[in-house]
Amino acid sequence: MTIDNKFLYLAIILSPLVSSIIVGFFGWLIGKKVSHSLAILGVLISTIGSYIVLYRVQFEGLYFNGILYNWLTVGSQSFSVGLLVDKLSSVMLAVVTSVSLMVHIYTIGYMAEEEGYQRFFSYISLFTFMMLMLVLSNNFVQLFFGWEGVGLVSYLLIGFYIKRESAIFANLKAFLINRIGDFGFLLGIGLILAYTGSLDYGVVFSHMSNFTHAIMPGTSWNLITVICLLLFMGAMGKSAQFPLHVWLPDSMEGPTPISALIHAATMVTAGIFMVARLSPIYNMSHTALAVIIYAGGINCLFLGVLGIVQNDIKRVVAYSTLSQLGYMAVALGCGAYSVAIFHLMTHAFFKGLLFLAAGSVIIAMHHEQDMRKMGGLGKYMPITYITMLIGSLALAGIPPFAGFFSKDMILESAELVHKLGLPGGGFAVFTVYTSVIVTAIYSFRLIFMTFHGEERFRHVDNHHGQDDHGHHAVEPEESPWVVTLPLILMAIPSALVGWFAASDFVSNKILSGSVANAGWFVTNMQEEIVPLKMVLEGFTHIPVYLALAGILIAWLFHKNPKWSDKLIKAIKPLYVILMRNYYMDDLYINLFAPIGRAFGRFLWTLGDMFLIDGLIVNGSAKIVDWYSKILRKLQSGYVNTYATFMILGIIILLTFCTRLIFA
Amino acid sequence: MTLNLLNLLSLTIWVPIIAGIVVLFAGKNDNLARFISILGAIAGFILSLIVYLQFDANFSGVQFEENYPWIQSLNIYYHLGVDGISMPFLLLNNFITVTVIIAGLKVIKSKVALYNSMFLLMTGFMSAVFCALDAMVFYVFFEAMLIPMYLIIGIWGSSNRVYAALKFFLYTLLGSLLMLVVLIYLYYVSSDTFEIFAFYKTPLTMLAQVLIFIAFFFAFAVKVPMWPVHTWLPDAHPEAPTGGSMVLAAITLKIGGYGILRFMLPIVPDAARALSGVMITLSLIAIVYIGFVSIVQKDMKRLVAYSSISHMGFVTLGSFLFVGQYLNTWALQGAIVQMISHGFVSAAMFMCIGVMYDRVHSRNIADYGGVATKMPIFAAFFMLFSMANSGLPGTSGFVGEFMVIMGSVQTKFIYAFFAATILIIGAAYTLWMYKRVVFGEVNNKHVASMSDVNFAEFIVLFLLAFAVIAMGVYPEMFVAKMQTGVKDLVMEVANTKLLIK
Amino acid sequence: MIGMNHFLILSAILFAISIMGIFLNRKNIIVVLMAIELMLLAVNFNFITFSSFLHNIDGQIFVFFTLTVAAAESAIGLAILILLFRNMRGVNVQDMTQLKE
Amino acid sequence: MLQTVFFYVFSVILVISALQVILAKNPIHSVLFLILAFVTSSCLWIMLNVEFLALTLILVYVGAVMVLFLFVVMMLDIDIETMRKGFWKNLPLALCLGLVVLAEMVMVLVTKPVVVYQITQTDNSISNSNQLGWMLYTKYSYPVELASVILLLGLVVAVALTLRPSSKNAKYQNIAKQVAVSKTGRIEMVKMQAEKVEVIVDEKVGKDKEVSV
Amino acid sequence: MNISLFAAIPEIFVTGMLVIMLLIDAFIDEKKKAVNTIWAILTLIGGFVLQLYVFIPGKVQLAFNDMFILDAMACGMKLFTYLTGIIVVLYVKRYVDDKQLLKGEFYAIFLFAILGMLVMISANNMLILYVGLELLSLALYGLVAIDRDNVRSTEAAMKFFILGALSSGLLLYGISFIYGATNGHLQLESVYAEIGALMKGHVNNASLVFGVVFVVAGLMFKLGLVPFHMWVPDVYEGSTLAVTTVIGTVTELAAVVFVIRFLVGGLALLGPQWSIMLSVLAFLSLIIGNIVAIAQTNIKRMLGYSAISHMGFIAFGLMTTSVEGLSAVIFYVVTYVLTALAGFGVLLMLSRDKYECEKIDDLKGLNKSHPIYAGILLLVMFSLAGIPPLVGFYAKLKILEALVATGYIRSAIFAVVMSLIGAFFYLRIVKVMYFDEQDSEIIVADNCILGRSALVLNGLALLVLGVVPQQLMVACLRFITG
Repeated sequence: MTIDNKFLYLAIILSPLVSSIIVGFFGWLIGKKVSHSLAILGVLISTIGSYIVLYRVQFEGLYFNGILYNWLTVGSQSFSVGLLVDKLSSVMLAVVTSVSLMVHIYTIGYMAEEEGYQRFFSYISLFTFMMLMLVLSNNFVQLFFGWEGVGLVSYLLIGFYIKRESAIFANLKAFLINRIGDFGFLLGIGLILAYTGSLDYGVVFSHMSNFTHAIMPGTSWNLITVICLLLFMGAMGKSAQFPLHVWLPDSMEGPTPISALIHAATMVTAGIFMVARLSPIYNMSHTALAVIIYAGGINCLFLGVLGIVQNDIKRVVAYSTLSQLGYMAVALGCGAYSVAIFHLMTHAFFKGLLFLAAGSVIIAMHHEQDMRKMGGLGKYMPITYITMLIGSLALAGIPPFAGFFSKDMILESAELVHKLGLPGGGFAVFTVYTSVIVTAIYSFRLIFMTFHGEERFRHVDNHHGQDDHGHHAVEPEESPWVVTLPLILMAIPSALVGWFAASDFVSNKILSGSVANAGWFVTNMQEEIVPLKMVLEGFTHIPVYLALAGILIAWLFHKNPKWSDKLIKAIKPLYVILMRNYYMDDLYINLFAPIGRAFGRFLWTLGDMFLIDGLIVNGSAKIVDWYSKILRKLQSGYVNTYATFMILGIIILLTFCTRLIFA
Repeated sequence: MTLNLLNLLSLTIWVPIIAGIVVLFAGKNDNLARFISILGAIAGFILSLIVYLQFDANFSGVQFEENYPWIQSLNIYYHLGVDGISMPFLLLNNFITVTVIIAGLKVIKSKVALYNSMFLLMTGFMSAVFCALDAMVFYVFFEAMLIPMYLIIGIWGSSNRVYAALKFFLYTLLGSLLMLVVLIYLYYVSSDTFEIFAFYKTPLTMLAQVLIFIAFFFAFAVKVPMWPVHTWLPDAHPEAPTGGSMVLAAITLKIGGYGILRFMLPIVPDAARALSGVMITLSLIAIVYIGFVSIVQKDMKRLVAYSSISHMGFVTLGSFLFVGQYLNTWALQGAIVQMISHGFVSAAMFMCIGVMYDRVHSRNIADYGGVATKMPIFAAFFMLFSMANSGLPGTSGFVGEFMVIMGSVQTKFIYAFFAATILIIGAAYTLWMYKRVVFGEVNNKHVASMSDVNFAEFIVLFLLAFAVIAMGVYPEMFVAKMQTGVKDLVMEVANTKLLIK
Repeated sequence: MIGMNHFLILSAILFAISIMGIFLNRKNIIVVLMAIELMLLAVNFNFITFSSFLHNIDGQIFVFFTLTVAAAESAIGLAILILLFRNMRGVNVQDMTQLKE
Repeated sequence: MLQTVFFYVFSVILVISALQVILAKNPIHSVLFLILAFVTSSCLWIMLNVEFLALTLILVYVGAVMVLFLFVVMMLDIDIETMRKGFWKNLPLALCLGLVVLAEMVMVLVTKPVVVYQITQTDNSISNSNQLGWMLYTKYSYPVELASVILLLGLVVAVALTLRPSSKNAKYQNIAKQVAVSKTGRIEMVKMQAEKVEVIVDEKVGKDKEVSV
Repeated sequence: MNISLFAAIPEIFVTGMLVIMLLIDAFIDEKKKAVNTIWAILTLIGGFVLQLYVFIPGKVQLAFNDMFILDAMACGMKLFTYLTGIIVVLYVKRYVDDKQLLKGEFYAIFLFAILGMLVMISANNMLILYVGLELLSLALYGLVAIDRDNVRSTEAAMKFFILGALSSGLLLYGISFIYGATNGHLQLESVYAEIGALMKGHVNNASLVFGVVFVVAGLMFKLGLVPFHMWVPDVYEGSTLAVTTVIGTVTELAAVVFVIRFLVGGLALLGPQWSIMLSVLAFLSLIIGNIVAIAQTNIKRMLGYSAISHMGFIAFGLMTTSVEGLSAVIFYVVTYVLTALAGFGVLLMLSRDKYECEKIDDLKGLNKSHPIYAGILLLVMFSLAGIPPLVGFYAKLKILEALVATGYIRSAIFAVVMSLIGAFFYLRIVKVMYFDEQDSEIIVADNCILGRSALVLNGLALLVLGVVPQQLMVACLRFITG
């Protein structure tokens, strides 16, 4: 049986949308059960479809680039909503839909008690749709549509708890920061359109080479660089690159499934995907790539460090996401786009897994997220523990887990760039290597604090209120199967996917034709990757030991809690800086926002109210009024005065006239 | 070519007007008045829809032409017709009126007949403005609109309504009176005709062009409104009743933009080219400056009013972008799309605020909070419109802005740079307001007693939401009919008509 | 020899005097009325001068009617003045400023 | 020559009396000077062979209109002092303006005199009054009719404004009624009841009175 | 000698009826004074019909030795005068009853005034113009004073009288110069011809121009242009509403024709001179009229200032001296009179007994109690402000067109800016009626169906003429071109 391809694509895209709409509008009518079944069905169809597509693309050479309908015509140019099914998009499809499916299932358990259950399902289905639009688009407009669409859903979901002040603050922040990125993104699209006359990927790529040495009119900047940087600005927003990263930690205000799906596995990687998708353009600008390296490097190391000082379980994972996104960005900057995508994929699985597991812990802890109040949970919830351990190992890059392969590739790429003396190479090497250890520290700090040691949750804490006394009499227990099943299903690829995919990604076989790795990468990475060999060789390289050292440090600190106190005291100022996120939040919240408001108030009161309205509009009215009051006095009431005025009139006219006569 | 036995345009114009007059005399019977006005509005909409469907997108020039002598002693002809540029506005106008009338059904309890009648008259007048091919017909209806609007703001407005109504009236009258002189002048220089298309062919000296341009600027910039002459809008909107704000924002402002396209650009193209820098600067000031001003507004309607100014900045920006001799097609078409879209979005925003106002009787953002918990359906609609207002792709708000920004990159990158700041600022003021109003804890008893949208409100919001999404997802539907018109306009403006003495 | 201009200038002087009279007597209504009579005299002078020097009788006819009309006018003016007197209990003309501004 | 002398003599009298009209302190003097001015003008008109109008001026104007003026001025009780307030203050300006007007007029008349280039020859054998009469009743019959209407109007208005219909307070003698008087109408017998003395002390009234006092 | 009286039949009829009315009034019982009203209406209707009967299209008829002219303008304007007169009588009828004015005399003097207007309109000779003017003026003095016991009325009458006499003096002085300078001509067409001859012979026209100054001053007094306007507000305010209605409406028709006859019929060749003067006066009138009106609280006084500003517009129209300009002027005045009539009509309806609806605040909340009257007043105000689709707009439009056509673009711009200021106070009336809450009860006293329906028709006419002004415009053009 063969399914018509176009129908298949449509089914993939539209089934989440349809289920989202039905659940969204009629959720109140059809009840929770039908709602979640529908949502899951929608995503399931997508997932199955995606795998079929992936299969056909990879093994049957399927390629589709066509239009669905004509979106807009301007002059002689027309823009259509179209689909591009190639290797890159098929891979992304598979990743997105499978994580999404897992999250859908997981949500049944996680959200069971929550208000707005149907709304939640509607949102995540909608998200899936938007993400698919983003991934499958064959042009910039549609890309932007999906781009902003996922942003919207992210906004909605971060603020899912609409009554919670911190949540609705976080979602606004997330949206606005993203908008700053999109500002650049849109301008980049504008430049592309202005120069190539099209927004279709294919056309743009083919035309772009004409502008290799073009410069921006009125400046001395290289056009392509400017375009690349503007577009990357969008990626910085979406993929939370420094300094537009501040929204991501706050986004943890959303329910945990969302953190897994949107803020770890899929949406935040859209920036990475976009750069990979546009690799032909980026390859033309070394400057842009260098900038990406620097941005990624900063993320990778400096934001990773922040993960160490966090106590909120989700925040630790969130900072780790930032750090990993930094890895991907470095890979992009090194021209190793396929590697970035590889890391994207592995990261999607293990980071999704970590979040889901964290969620499972949170359920068990009755929505307590502070790790200082956990500990020793390993024996109560073994599945969660094991899966999370797998995730952490993968994250830390311990062979043979998936993360090892992708991270190792990135390290190699960085080294390669350094070796070739390309700009940013040194920085890249320094940051990626250092952050290997950082990664291990924070991920295992999390594991130890949560699952090992003292059962701190038994301490009586009063912040739950008086009527809640003794609620901890119930032991923490393993989450229901709808929660653990996704954990297990995610743990499998987290552990294994590297084995199967590593070589294909590095040789770019899996993405060939849609992602063009930089020339130096292609020429220098020609050797065949054999996973087993790689794992074995891994133990001869430094990174693995760095990671193990990190784990060791985490363990030592775990065993000697006083060490950390001492350390904190020793580096107090640094600690404060770290705790305050390098003051980046303050920069936005306490500097930019007030300045913007003050500026607005200034313009309003001075410009609008005082100058335009006060002086000009009401001022002229007042002048007329004033004149009116003066001139009415002419009518004094004395008839003689009236007569005098007439006589004066005559005299004026006469004088006027004599001038005429004698002129 | 087109079936025009019925004088469709005349019908579209006069059916609502006559309905309005009938309603006026329906007098005391409120329900009868409501019934007739709904019928009138829907009839108008159906007629305009027929026109729209019959409209031949590939035909260059005007269609459904009607030309009868009206006032021969002044050479005024009752000359109507639509082309690609006016077509969408005609439809928009009649559509919005339907929503406004429905929105007013339950809310308006005093002077029902007068209220509905004023709106029906407005519709008819505005349709006529969009259809007029004779400058004087245009002018007559252009000004006639002031009367019902003045009454609408003044009678059903809130506390400061008198000031607002007066300001609105005089502000707009100032511009239009100057335009009147110019039209008369053009009448003479183009050998005694008020035909707008005859004006296009009249050569003028640069000085004359600049002066005419300035007069037109006052007429249309006030309506749009552009930056330094905008202050009537933030006063008129908050004071006007919901329906008034909807019509004002959705259509009346568009007449300014339409006037620019119909009069300013083709009649004095050389002046337009020469002064385009100034106009663009003013537009950008409107976008950025007003954007910032919007952020700090405490009154929801005032905020949306300011945001309208900011969005209309895109219209003027798009209209005055040139690439060499030619108007920038992208930007120009974007300007039109932006107008249509803003018509839907701003009407919807005002409707939303009106819905809340009817329940709490306050427009202050500070008096709200946590509306979503009490009115989930409403909150969803409001979210959609807020997103559209901040230009989210997939909603109509995006398309126009996108096109104008794309166009301005082609002219000068820096223009696009400033224009694109609306992405940030627009989202900031809209969503910040949304956050303060809709999200959060319910913290006062007024909000606590709010009930979700009723049927009439639902219908209105649904219609608008449909339009917003339809236009965002498939703008081609709207754009297709205007292609030829835009092309004609670009060609018209590309010609110089400089008369060198 | 006395020419036409002599008479015209004489009438102009009368006219100027009447204007001065109106201007001088800001508060005196009666004198204003008299000044107006002077003005009419100047007018009549003009007509008669022209009529006489042009040998054209029409000017005199005009004067004839002016005189007639002036008589009727005086009657009416007087009637109004009496009314005013009655209503204001003695005519202090300065009180005649109820209508102003 | 004699004409010249007469012209100047009359002119001077005319101008002086005209000035006195506006300058005299007492309005009655003004009126009298005005009459003098009219009489002098009448003399000047006779010099111009306009006998009929000269006479009419004296008859109609001096005889009727000016007497009316005089009557009004005397009837009205005029406070001369307040009337002349601001007189001296206004004088310089008034003089200036008057002189400006005069200068302008004279300048025009002197430098660009009215040119008489065509004179209608009239028959000198007919007297001025005769001529006027002819014209009035032939060519100018229409204005004559109108003048009559104006006079009628003047009459109607003057009467309407000043004539008061007999009000009830006015005491008129009605002869017929007096004559037709009857005996019974003269005396009316009125019966009255004898007064009863009652002493009622109404406390409330008393209190009220106290309060009101 | 042309002694045919055919063309003058309507006037003769009116005069006859007038005299009969005086007689009837003298002998009639106080209770039957209503006959006067009916008689007045009959007179006017008779005049109207006879006027129609007398008129021969396309032919200029002369009578009374050519001193009486019946051309298209005369006929048209007389018809309008009769019509307006009838409407005025219908409006004031009940008011006059209520106020216990001298009914018989009121209508008699009113008819005198009408007769004066008719004479002015048909005058073909400067003497007749003067006599007609005086007939009108004297009647108006009488009318203003007719509320005998009212201090304000008598004061207004006195002021009107003094200033009117002064203006007549000025006018006569001017006429005397024109008479002399044109070698003794009074007949308008011969004055015109003579001036033509003078100019051809390059004879200096100094005294002519001199005369024109005074004539213009005298004429502009009638129109009420600044600085000859001072009587207007006081008389408008001081007179009883009925009289203000007469002065504010019908007389304007005659005054404008009067000015046209004088300036265009006789002195057209001096156009360059007098149009400059007119422009100055118009300029001042627009400023003073519009600006001072803003400060007024009395509607009558405000309408007085508004009249000044409208006359400023008319002066602008006259200034162009073109056919379009003059037809615009005629159109303007006709529509203005129609508009003002409706406005005064509403005020009359709202006044009763001792109560005079004259403060702007008296109209508060009128829309709530009497939507139809409020609607009519709304139309009036927007028409006065010149907002389409009301007829006042086309009046302004035509004047502006004439201005632009003759190159007075700056004047046109000035005029529109001033009418913007003017809109302010018209809007205030609308505001009071529609936006304010009623604070005292408003009673419509008139129950006469005729008066009411006339008012409604009058109001509708503003709208209908605003939509289809073509016929009226053509008529106005024909008045000028013949």
